[in-house]
Amino acid sequence: MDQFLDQALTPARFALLLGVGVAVLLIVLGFVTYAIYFERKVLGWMQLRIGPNRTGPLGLLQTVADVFKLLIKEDTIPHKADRGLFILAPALAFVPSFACLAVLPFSENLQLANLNVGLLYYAALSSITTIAIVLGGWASNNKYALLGGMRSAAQMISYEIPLVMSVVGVVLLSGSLNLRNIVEGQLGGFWNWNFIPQIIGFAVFIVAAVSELNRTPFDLPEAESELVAGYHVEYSGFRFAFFMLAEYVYVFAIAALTSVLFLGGWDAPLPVLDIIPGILWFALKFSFVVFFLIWIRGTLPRVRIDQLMGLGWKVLLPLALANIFITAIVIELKDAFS
Amino acid sequence: MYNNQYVLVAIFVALGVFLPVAALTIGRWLRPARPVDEKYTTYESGNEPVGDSQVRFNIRYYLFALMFIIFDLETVFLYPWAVAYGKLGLFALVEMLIFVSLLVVGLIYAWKKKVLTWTSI
Amino acid sequence: MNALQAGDLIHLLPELILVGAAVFLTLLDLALPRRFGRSALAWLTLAAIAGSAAAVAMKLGDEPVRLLNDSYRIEDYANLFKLVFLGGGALVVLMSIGSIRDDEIPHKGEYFYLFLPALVGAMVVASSGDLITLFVGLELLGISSYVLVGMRKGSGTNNEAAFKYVVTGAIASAILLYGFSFLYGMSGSTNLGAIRNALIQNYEQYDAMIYLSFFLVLAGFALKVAAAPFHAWAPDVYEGAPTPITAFLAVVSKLAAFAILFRVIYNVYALNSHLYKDVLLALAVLAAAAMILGNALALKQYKVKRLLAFSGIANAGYLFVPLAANFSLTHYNNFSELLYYGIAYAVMNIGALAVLMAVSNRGENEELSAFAGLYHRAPWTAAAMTILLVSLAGLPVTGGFFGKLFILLGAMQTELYWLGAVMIVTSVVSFYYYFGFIRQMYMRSSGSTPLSLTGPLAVAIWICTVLTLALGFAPHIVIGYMTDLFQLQSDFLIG
Amino acid sequence: MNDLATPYLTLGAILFCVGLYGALTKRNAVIVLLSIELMLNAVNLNLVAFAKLGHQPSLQGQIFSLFNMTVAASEVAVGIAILIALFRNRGTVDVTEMDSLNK
Amino acid sequence: MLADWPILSMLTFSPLLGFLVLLFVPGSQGRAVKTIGLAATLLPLLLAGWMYVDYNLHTREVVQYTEQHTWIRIPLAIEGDLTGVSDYYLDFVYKLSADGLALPLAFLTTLVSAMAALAAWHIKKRWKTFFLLFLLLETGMLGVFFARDLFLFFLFFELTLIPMFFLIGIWGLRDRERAANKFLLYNGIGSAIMLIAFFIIVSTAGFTFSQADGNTTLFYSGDLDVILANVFQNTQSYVNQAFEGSPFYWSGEMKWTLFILLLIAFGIKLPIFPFHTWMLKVHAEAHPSVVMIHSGILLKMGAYGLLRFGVLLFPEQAKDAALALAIIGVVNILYGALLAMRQTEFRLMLAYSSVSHMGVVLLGLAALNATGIKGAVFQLVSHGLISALLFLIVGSLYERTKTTEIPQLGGLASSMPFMSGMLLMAGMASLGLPGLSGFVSEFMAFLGLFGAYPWVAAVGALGLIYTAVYVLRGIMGMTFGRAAAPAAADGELRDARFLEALPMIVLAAFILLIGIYPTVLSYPLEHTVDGFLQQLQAAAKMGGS
Repeated sequence: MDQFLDQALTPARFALLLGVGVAVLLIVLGFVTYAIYFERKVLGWMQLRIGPNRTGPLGLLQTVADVFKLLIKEDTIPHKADRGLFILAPALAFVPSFACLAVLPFSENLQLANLNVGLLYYAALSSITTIAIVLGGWASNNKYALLGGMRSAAQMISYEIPLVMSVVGVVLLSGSLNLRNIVEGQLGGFWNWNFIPQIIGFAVFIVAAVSELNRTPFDLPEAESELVAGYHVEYSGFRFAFFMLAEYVYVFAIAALTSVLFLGGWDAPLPVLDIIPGILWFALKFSFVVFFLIWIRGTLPRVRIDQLMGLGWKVLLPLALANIFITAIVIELKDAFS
Repeated sequence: MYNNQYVLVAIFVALGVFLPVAALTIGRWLRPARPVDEKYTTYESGNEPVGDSQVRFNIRYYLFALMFIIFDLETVFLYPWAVAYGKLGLFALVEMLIFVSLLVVGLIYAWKKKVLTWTSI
Repeated sequence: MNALQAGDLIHLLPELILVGAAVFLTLLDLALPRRFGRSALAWLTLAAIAGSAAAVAMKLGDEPVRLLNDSYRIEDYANLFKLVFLGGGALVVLMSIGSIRDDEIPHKGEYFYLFLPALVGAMVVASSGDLITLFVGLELLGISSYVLVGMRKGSGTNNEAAFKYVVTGAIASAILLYGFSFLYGMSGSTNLGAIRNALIQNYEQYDAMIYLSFFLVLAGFALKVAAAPFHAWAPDVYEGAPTPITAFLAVVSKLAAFAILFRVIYNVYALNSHLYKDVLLALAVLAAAAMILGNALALKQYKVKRLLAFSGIANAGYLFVPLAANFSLTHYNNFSELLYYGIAYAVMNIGALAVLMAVSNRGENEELSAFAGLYHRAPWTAAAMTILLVSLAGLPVTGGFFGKLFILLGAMQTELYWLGAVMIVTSVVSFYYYFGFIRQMYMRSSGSTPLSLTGPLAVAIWICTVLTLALGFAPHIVIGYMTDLFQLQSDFLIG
Repeated sequence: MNDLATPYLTLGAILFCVGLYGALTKRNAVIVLLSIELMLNAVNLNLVAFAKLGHQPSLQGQIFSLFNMTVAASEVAVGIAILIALFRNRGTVDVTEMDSLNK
Repeated sequence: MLADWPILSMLTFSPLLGFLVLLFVPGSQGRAVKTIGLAATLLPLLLAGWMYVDYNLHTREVVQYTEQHTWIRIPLAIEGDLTGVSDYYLDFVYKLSADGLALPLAFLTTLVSAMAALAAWHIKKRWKTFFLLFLLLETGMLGVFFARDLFLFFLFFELTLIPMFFLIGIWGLRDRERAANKFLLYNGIGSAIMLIAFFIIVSTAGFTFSQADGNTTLFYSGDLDVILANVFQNTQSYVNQAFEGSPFYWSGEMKWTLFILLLIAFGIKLPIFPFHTWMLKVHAEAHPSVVMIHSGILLKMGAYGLLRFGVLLFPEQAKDAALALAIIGVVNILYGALLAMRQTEFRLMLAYSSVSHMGVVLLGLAALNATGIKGAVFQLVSHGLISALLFLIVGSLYERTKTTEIPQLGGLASSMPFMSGMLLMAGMASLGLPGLSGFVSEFMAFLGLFGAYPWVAAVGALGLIYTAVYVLRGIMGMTFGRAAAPAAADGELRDARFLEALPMIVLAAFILLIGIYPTVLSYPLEHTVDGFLQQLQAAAKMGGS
């Protein structure tokens, strides 16, 4: 794919690229559909329930049915809402979530765009969604929605800082922002993976990532019990669906990113296991992260907002900063002794 | 060099725009439209909505936005530094330490001034 | 590529002292319980400034140090300016001590540790030989001053002034930067010397763009120094700001902008044989406009700070004259003209504002009438003010007189007779409003009680007065020292 | 200079002029600040375009634009902080009502 | 003997001795303050008198006293590249000298100052400040007459400005502040224009080269002798020779510009016709003792400057403009006299009369011959004395009657014969009665002009008739007219006390002395004016070649 991307662009090649894009889109949609199903199932098991089991075999078509329900649901836009922004917000939430998938390397051979600033690209695009959420909350002209939107904004910007800073340690180690290079720096067994030298960074990253996803225990923007769903309280039908879609696409993206940055990407945990294709290792790690996210949701209660902000600024940020310098100093020491 | 990489990125963005547009358009054909005035009122736990909801934001939000800008911009400088760190040597570390410690002073300042303590809902 | 080395930090000692002090003061202010007064911070600020000034003074006359490919230069041009900034800053701090009311400025600590970065900004500006460094310094100075102007949070006028200052400052920066972007585009470098060489080589190719960049840069700087016709913000901001900050803006900010304006104009444009005539003409026109408008608008003012703002605009015009006077066979000392008048302007303006602070009844009456009968209330202060005003008006034997004299002589030597004439005539017009103070002080009466000055304020006033007189009686010492020290080739030109 | 730069420069010029116009004429102070951002972004666009397509392409333009962003952000942050204080005292963000000075 | 001492500095700064003493006397001690102030003006009077006598003892040399020190030497550019010159300096030279022109005027200054200090006995408030400023002013005036360096001259010129501003503004009548403002603005503009001209002169003609161990050094200075040497003595100097890009050359236009600038600058002070309004206000509003100084000396500084820096530095231009100058002078005379006739306020009448009399000075200068110039100088001294005397009397009168309206002042002769007599005498001197100083000066000035422009002189002589008319009408009305004012009628008006009479007598004595024995003034002037004429001829020769 790499060589192919460096060649001159012809209509045929463009069509091929388009095909790749559509394929990814379909994969992602499929993932979302089944991630939701999976989440409900896992949560059910954790709470000693069964979870969805009626629609289709084992309830496998439950989410599909939900989607169709949303599709044919009547769409209402409140009179008091700001119509233009109200319509714009869900789309704006979705676009960056999907676009930031373009840089993720899935395996040695399966890589979409290979940008030299891949990590920066991801960080930059993912923060646009915040705007969409605030916009949705504001445009609804509803008190709950506004509160949800504002909370979401505060939370997202607060956790974006530790998120991007925790990655600096990884960048220091690999000396590149290219996600592929970052993975290549970790090849050769799990002891090379970044989560070991970067354990602080990894912890900060995971916590911040969960918060960025607005998932429990950090789901304050849409806390059903206090804000009756927060920023999307006025949304219905497919507009609502796009907020949800964006959220789950981000789950996909973050899981992939975690695998890439800290868990060695497609690298096998032991060099012996190299015979198993990289894409499978990647899928395994990816699935583990997704499961981990659901697991947290099933285990931890929602935090209070002041705890949330305090955690971000007073704990995670100093930790992330400390991590950067510890990493840098260790690198210097290593250089000095070798 | 990377030109085509960005073509791919552009395709992703285009698809990202295309999907909502297409889905919502299809939805419009499929979904019913039976407008009743009550449907279009703002939800306020079943009560008649009181006043305008686009109220002034709490000042806290602004303070956090400010903090965000400061530290987000810090990372703007951290990233290039981290990428080039291997070539820069020890003194680059010292320089970055000076830079970051100045910002940490800012963080301490905000902390002490109770900016980081959330008091609103 | 020569990267910064640890050893180079010693050259940055003056700046580092101030930064360190600012950090230390911040932490100290946070750590000290509320019941301790904050005046200790002020004295520490003063000590830091003194330390920094000593560090600068030790470097005077040394070989120029050029850090990071000439982007930061420690040479006599910069050092002399830095000394002026630090001196002015120290006087402003003196003014502030004990005269900032608790209710006026809720965060006294911040006042002082925001002041130091502003000074550092001015110093960086004077030292920079690179567009990026220059811009960062300018903004450090600017942003700190925005906050300082808006320090009185509860006062609407104060906030208004601060907001106006932010908006104009930001617009000025944007215009300036837009000009810089073209300079960069034409040369591929941000180093002033490299830009000059590139412009000389590529003149034929880009002449329109060169002129565009010149006018943008000039407009940006003119906004920063409040030269007419880009002056509209100055009176409002000066009036709304706390008085010491007004002094800071009028003196340190303005001189810092002049320091770099001089450097940029001469390094980039005026040494280009295609350009220099137009460049100097533009500067001369700007100078004349500032002198005429500033003095004309000051005539009608009865609010002292606005009046001094307009007088500051006029003074900006005077300071533009050495820039507009080209180097010629017999004229080579634009720098000492600029700096000498800069020093004189600094002391007389700070002094006048300090007196205003003393008489304004804690900021309640800042109109001319506050000076009524000052002669009866405080004869010595009135005498000091008289000297300062005489200097502002440019009458002998004061610093202001000699400052203007040198500038005029330069203008005459380069045959800018018309500009010299404008300068002299507008100076005479200025007599009217400067003597308006004198009329108030000596010829009006006010029944109120004797004026009491706080110690530091009195010290500030008298330092300014004595310096004004000293500059009048012994100008040759100062100017001779500057001329001996300053070597155009090594201390000023970049690349 | 590379002809490819022209569209970028034109866009930059348009942005700059729009920003300047907005900064000078708009009544709402927030929009004034936004307009200033627009001007600064025009500068960034110029710098980045020149860094790639200028007379002598170099990295400094990009570095310069990084500094610009930082400075622009802090400038506007301070601007809004002051605006908030002003709004608390006055209850308006209309620039045409900021005329208490010179009265 | 005197020449061994820095006598000029001593004289110039002698008033400051009193200034220093006064600083330490509490302001509440009114009597002590006044006494010290007065004493401080007597010291310079004595010195000046002594010098005057000493000068007259050996008048063969024009300049007998001179002092020179380089006060401030400012290095200009080190890196300039005028061929062969390595260093540039700007010198401020402290150079005083006295010739037959400066000395009489300096003596006049000290005399009028002392008399004015006596007249100031009546001021009601803030004596200390008054005398401090007064003494400062006297130093300034003396310095103006002695200064031989353009910058120094300017410095002293400005030094008179500020004290005068205060003196008018604090101790004047009701509209004093406007008067002070007007004074400041007009004179400020005048000195500004003068400064422009001086600057151009210094930065072109004020150079000296000096060579020491292979290095050539260029000094700029305002030293008048240096400038004269460059302009007149050295025909090959850079001032007179054009070369490409020369920063020194004086072209014809340049000379004309400078001459006109100086004419305007000093014309404002003099005052020449359209620029005279400020001085009316000052005459009408200032305290009489201040007006004595103002009318008696400050106006003379303008004429002095015009002669010294205008006519003598640019003789060619002066010659070409002589007719115009003469006409301006006549306009001054007629305008002043006509308007003086229409005044009912005595002060204003005197103010217009001053305008008229200063026209005579212009006439004398325009003649450009020995008689004319001497006449002009005579007129300066004579008018200084007369107007001082007149305002001294006005001050005393005002003290008593609280008015200076002529119709309300009738019949003074009965209640105060001495003062009326003095008034009469001053009036006679003013209208040029033979035997009094006014006659000599006007006679000489007109005689000079008749030699040059008879028709203009004839028209000007008309003005003399008008002068007689208004002086007689005014003064006769006041002294012998119908007793109109109730104040004058009730007989409470005392005649002059001793302290008032003394200065009147002294001034009158000098008026009489010059009228009867003009040699006392013309003797020292003789050689000085000869020197001037040589200078004029030298210039003419140079212009011809």
